[in-house]
Amino acid sequence: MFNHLLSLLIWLPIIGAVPVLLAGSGRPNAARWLALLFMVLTFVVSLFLLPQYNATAGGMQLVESHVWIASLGVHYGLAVDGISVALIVLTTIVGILVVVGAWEVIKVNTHQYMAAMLVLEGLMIGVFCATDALLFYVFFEAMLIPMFILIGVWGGPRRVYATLKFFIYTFLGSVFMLIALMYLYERSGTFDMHVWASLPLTMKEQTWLFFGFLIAFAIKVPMVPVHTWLPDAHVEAPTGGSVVLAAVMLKVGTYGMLRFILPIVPDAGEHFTWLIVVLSLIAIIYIGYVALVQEDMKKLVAYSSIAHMGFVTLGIFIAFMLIRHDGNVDAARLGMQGAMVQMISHGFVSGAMFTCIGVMYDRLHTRLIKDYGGLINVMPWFGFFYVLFAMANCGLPGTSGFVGEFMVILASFSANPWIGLFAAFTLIIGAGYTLWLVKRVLWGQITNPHVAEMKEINGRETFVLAAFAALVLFIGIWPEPLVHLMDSSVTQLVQQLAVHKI
Amino acid sequence: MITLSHFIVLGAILFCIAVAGLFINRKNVIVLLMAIELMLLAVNINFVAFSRFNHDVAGQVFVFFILTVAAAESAIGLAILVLLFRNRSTVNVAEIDSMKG
Amino acid sequence: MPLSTSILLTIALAPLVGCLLAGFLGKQIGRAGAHCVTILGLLISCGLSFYVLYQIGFAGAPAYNHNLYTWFEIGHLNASVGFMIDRLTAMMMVVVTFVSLLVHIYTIGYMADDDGYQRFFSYISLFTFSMLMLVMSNNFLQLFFGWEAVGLVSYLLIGFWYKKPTAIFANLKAFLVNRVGDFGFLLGIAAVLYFMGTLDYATAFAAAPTLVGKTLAITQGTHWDAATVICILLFIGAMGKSAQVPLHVWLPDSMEGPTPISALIHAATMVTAGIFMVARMSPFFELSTTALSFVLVIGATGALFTGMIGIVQNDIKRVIAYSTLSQLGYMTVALGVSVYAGAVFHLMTHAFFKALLFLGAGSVIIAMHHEQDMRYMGGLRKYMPITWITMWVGSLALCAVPFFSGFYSKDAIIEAVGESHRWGASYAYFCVVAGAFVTALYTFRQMYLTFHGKERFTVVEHHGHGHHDDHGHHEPGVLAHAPKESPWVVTLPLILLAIPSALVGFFTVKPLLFGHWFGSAIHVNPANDILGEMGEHFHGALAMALDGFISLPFGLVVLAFAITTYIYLFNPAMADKVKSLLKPLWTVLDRKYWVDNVYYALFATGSQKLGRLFWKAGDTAVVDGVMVNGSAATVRRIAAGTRRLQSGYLYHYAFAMIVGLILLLGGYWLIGQ
Amino acid sequence: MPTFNDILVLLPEFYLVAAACLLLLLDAFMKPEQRGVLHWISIAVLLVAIYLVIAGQPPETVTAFGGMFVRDRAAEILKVFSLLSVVLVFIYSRPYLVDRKLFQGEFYTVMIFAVIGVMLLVSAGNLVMIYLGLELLTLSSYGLVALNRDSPLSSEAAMKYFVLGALSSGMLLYGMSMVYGAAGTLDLAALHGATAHAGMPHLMLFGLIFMLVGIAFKLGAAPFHMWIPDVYQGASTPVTTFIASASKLAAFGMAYRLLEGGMADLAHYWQPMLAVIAVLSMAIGNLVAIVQTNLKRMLAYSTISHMGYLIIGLVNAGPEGYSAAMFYAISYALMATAAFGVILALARAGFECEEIDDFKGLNQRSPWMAFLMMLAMFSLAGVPPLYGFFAKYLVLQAAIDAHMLWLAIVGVVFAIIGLYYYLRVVKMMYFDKAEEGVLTKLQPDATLRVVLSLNALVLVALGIYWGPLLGWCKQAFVG
Repeated sequence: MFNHLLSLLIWLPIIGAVPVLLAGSGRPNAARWLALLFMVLTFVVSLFLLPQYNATAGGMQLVESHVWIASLGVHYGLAVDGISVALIVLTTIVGILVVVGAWEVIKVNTHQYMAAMLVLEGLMIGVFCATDALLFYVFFEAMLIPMFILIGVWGGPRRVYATLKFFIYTFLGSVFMLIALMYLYERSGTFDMHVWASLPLTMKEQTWLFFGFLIAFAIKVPMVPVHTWLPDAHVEAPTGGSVVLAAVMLKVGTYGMLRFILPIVPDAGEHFTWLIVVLSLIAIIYIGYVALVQEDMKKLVAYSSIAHMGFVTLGIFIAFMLIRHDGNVDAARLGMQGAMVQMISHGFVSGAMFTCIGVMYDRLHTRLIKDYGGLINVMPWFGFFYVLFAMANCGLPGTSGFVGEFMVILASFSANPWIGLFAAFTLIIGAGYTLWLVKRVLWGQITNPHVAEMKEINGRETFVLAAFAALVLFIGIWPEPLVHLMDSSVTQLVQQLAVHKI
Repeated sequence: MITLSHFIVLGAILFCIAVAGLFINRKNVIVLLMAIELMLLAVNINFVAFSRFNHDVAGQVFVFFILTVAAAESAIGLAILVLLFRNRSTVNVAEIDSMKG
Repeated sequence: MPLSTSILLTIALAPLVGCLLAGFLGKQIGRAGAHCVTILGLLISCGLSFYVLYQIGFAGAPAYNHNLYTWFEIGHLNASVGFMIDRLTAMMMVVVTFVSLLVHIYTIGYMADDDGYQRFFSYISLFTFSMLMLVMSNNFLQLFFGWEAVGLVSYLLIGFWYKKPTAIFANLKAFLVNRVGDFGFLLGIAAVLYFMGTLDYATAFAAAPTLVGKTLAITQGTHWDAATVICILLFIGAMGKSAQVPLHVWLPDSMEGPTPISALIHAATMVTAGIFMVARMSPFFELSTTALSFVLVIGATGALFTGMIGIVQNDIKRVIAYSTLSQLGYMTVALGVSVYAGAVFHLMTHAFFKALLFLGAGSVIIAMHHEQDMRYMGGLRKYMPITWITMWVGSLALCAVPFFSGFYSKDAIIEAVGESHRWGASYAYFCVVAGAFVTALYTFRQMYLTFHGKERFTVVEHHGHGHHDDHGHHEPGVLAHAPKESPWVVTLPLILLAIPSALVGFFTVKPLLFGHWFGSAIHVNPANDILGEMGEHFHGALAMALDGFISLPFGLVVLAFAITTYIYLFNPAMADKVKSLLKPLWTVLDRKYWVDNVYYALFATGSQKLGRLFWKAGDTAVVDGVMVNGSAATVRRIAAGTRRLQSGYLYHYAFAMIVGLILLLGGYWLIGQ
Repeated sequence: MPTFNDILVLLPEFYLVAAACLLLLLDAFMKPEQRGVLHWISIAVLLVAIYLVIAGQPPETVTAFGGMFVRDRAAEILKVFSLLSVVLVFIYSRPYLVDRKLFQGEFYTVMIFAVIGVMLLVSAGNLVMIYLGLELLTLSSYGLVALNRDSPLSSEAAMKYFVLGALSSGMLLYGMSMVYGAAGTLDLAALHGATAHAGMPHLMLFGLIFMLVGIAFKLGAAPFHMWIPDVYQGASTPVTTFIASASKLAAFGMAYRLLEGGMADLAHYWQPMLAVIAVLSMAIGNLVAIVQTNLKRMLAYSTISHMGYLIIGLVNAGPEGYSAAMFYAISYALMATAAFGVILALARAGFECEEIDDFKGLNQRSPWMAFLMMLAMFSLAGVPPLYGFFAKYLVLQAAIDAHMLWLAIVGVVFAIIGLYYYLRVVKMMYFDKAEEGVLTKLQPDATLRVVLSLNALVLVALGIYWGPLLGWCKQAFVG
């Protein structure tokens, strides 16, 4: 089993989707339980990764490689490093919580919803395992289909606009990556990303490739100014869709940067670090301001996701500055590690925030902030979780939201105090939009009579929120296991940055 | 002295007339069928001329095939024309535009 | 005997356990259960803290500095959670746990009728835990954790009565203003890491001298002294937490929270975290006189000008709140002249007497059925004698009347400022001396308005059943029952706080200020050692008090006493006359120098406007409108145009083919060229 | 002299001609209610033909009748898939034809004649054969388009197809005549050697251009695409399916024979021309498809754009490119049969199910059909892991291989625009509610459902594992 652990992880949920679909629309409960079963199985299998993966040794492990398309030299190549393992476990955890979260909420075509979730999960895991660029691309793109369906079928009133925007936007980015992949294939005759990492490329080539990759991943992350699909997609998506989108799918973008931009075009990366840094800072500050004035809770959290992902991109690229200009390896590792932790943490925090909004939406069927107020009066336990996640969202120490931001700010300051200064601005603006939201939703007198009728969260919802809370607190209080898991991989990435390819 | 060029020019002129007939004619579909025949004849002249000047008989054989196919083509064309007239009660090219865009 | 880790862990975690039990099992264990578990936790914590103080301070145990566990480890950077217990910490631990314990007990009475009883206990225990983590930390990371955690609890507690619009406004404001400070603080930590490569106190302090001469490139050609940058950034954090001008605006508003937490958090402990932190960082601050001057000026400004606002306040808690701002200014001034021990000393005495004043005010508020406006009080001394007496003790300590604890700490600060030659010291000296007068003015005014003079309230029996938490809904000045002395759970803490408020200064001034009791915990450059100079003519606490009677500050206190006594006891109409006479000044003070208004317009409204501009102009108009939907619309327009080529006419189709042919022929011709 | 061997080489074709004639006879003697038998016999005939093609495959390229006929790997593959697609067309169209009283013998026989035309065309070794194969195919197609005699749209479409088709054959012939004049031979293999040092290079190139027009017309590439939308819409859906599948394979075969077989040495002339045609096709196809409301018409424009991509493969002018283009042609044939198959499965008497709006809420009515259609749409759009993506991928790779990065970029840009209209169909099926009054019953034909399911699932299967197919395509051209 351990020889094909990764294949199992990818295909188990995808194949699991078949019986779930077969359950049909007439037997929603069967579909739910089956979906849960497969999600839990996948999660259990993913837990085997932790002992199987040797975090101290680092590097790509659990390698699987079979010839896929012989005539092109394309392989079905899978392997994981610490970063992948962390992201895979994040994915499988979120998978379970999403299924539980959707339990009674999705009433129409439950089987299709659950099946789409399972397929999506398998594809996302695939992205995190692929070592062959074409395979990566296939998973990367294929993810769009189930997500398109999820948002479109179970989404809100403007779902058509949102889904088309989401799909076309993302597709737009990825096709340019495809061109870049093809170019690299022409140059190297292989799709093996490992080989590409040592492929010498001229600056001109690197620049073009850099932008090819950047546009794909920047849209996925999303970075300013190609971020506008995200708020729309989130607003219209069903809760589960939003959770997966925010928790895992966005990470695919930054993960792609790690796997493609960093090792393959490091010199262009260095040259354009300023661009990414500026865009990241714009994401942190500009988007923070935009989030502040949102009237729709989901939009607000969506914008805050963009801002938080800004930290990830900042952390990744600040490493270039630190390594190439200052030779400050430790700080570079700190920044990179911060970005990684932020990825995982944001997965949990944003997932939890969207779950919270889903809980409210299920009761009141509105996402507008002004319709709420004084929720704590009727839902104190919900309020507890909400405040906890809000605090995590604004990076309170002791929650996971803090760890990554802290590391990235520290590293940024080491690169350039001004970058650190602007990045740290999130402390203020992040708290501003998050807590203002909390104030308007949770605190105060009940003004809307319907709010007074809202029921406290039930056991199922409590389970989901408590699970998120436990993870958020665990990473916040003791990030070392997570950091250790990814440390050697991060170190290798950082070392690769130092290699000039021209 | 009649040279190859003369034949080719003749072929070209006939071809142009045929093509012009196809897109300038806005009246009757029958004229289109005639234009098509003319076009094939232009081609035939080319083939025969080249065959003669290349001392190769294949071109002339081709002409026979073309003539045969042209006959079949005309038959089908006329059949379609009849069908069209039955359905639309017109053979006016300018009125056949129910599908567009 | 060296300290054991388990004791320290118990000290920190006992309140946390109490918090979790009261918080999560509040329904199950009930009200009594909630206060029992939390108080028990605090008792353990407080008792052990005293033990630790004894061990460290008097039994000669070595300072403790160990990591508990690794938070993360990246390369050479090890971020851990651990404890560093030296005399400074030990003293802080005692102050924190002691005041917290008393506040816990007091809460039993104060919150007796509140629905959120268990929740409240849970919060204050959580606060104690957070504060202990802050003071016991041995590294910057954990410091920041505690720093933000106390901010969180403060946020929760200010908004404890979440139905009150003012409360939830105040807690948001408090958190955000604190975040501005934390913003600087975090950058300060980043700077420490950048220059020192470590987050560990001991290592960083040991390496502090290496900072000399290092600079940070701010722009091309501008280089700032590293130590100055670090210190000012760290101090910005302190400005937020310790409510220094101009980040002081949150503290008065925080009075929206229940009174016990005003005493505990917003007077005795949390707000002094900044002072503690600067004292802790003394090895850094000693490297930069620029930073210290900055500290000095900020502190002095706060000491005088925020105190002045207190004079015109009518809310009993707000008077004390402004007084807190002013006293925090004093502490900061002390830091600014390198008298860290003085600052910490004042921190301690202030913790006692200010907690006492707040709790006393709370006692009054209970008696007045949650009426906080002093204009509807008066003559309460006969109803609640214990409160009255203990509050006088606190007031005298606050006014630095000799022999009271506040005298020793405050007088030392004033004297030290007088001695200092640091840039800004003379301004500071003026502020602190004038501040003494102002302090006395608002303190006596408050005492007179509350306890003395005519009763300005009426008692209407059987006035329905006044409910406990509908504050502010009843008619002002009309009470359902006559005020009466509070129960023992309230008065006991008052008494227990009155004792140290009166006495602790007398007994500890010698070791703390002049006896180098803090040892290596506080580092002062020999060149800056004002306390050392002062110590040369220190002849014991008694002599110091006697000298105090003939000092300028005490003279001002007496003057203030005379003025207020005359106005409020003998000629109440005079107050209004003075008010109209000094109308412009009064307006300035009443409006709090318009700082709040400016901030609100600039940051709250301004941010929203900016956000809306970004959203509508940036995201909606440019990105979505022009780039996304615009390109979609363009494509659609082109498509609609192209569609028209497909006219449906055969001859057009044929023509298109001819055009295509000609195009290709033309292309060939081009290639031929 | 022709030998028995020559006949063996042409065995599948001869067999099909004989079978078609027999079918014609059979039909004449058959009662209308026994037509079902004819249907199955036709399918059997084609399956046997497929078997003959595969079983009789010579180990290497052979020619017959003095080089008139070439039987090589490429031809074999194209023939197999053309025959296969006709089988699919037969299976899909039966209920449709029955509903419309078009279930007649001539549909089957004419279709088989058309596919014989395809087979001759893709195996042509001589310009004459090209012309004859092409004419056999197109003349049959004209008839098929007009199959529904009572439909004004069908006859209009047939007329347009006929006139334009004749024009394009005329141009092709005119081009052939010039090439013949310049090179003095009609044999493609001989041409191959003669083009480079032809006596009259201008004449040669003139001929080339006219022939390109013929090729582009057959493919349906812009600006010679005008017939496609009208014919797709006007023809009855089974015929459209045929034109979109087998006919495109034939067009590719013809292009390959003419360009690689005869004109390879002039590649640097026709490459840029084809590139322009490709760009125009992708642009016009993808753009105009966006504003369509009729699904068949939309698919017609989609065909135009797909032919643009296919031409990108041809532009490469090397084995890499030809194999990519062939792979693309096969993928397109399979996707088109799947997409039209769903339309056929949903259509009923009086309901063509060809408006995009007819697909509203299909997921509610028939989730499986919606799913199959979704696969077809995503495959057409080129979203991995479906077959269509890899086809696109290969042609774009071929463009980069030919140092035409710009062409690849243009290709992907138009792929993005194209995505929109495919998504719109998915959106209709999944996101919208069915309109009142839309019939909800499916065609009950089980064979249709099973085969259609297989057809659509093959798009997934070939998406996941397409190595062998690509291998065959490559082998066909590497030689």
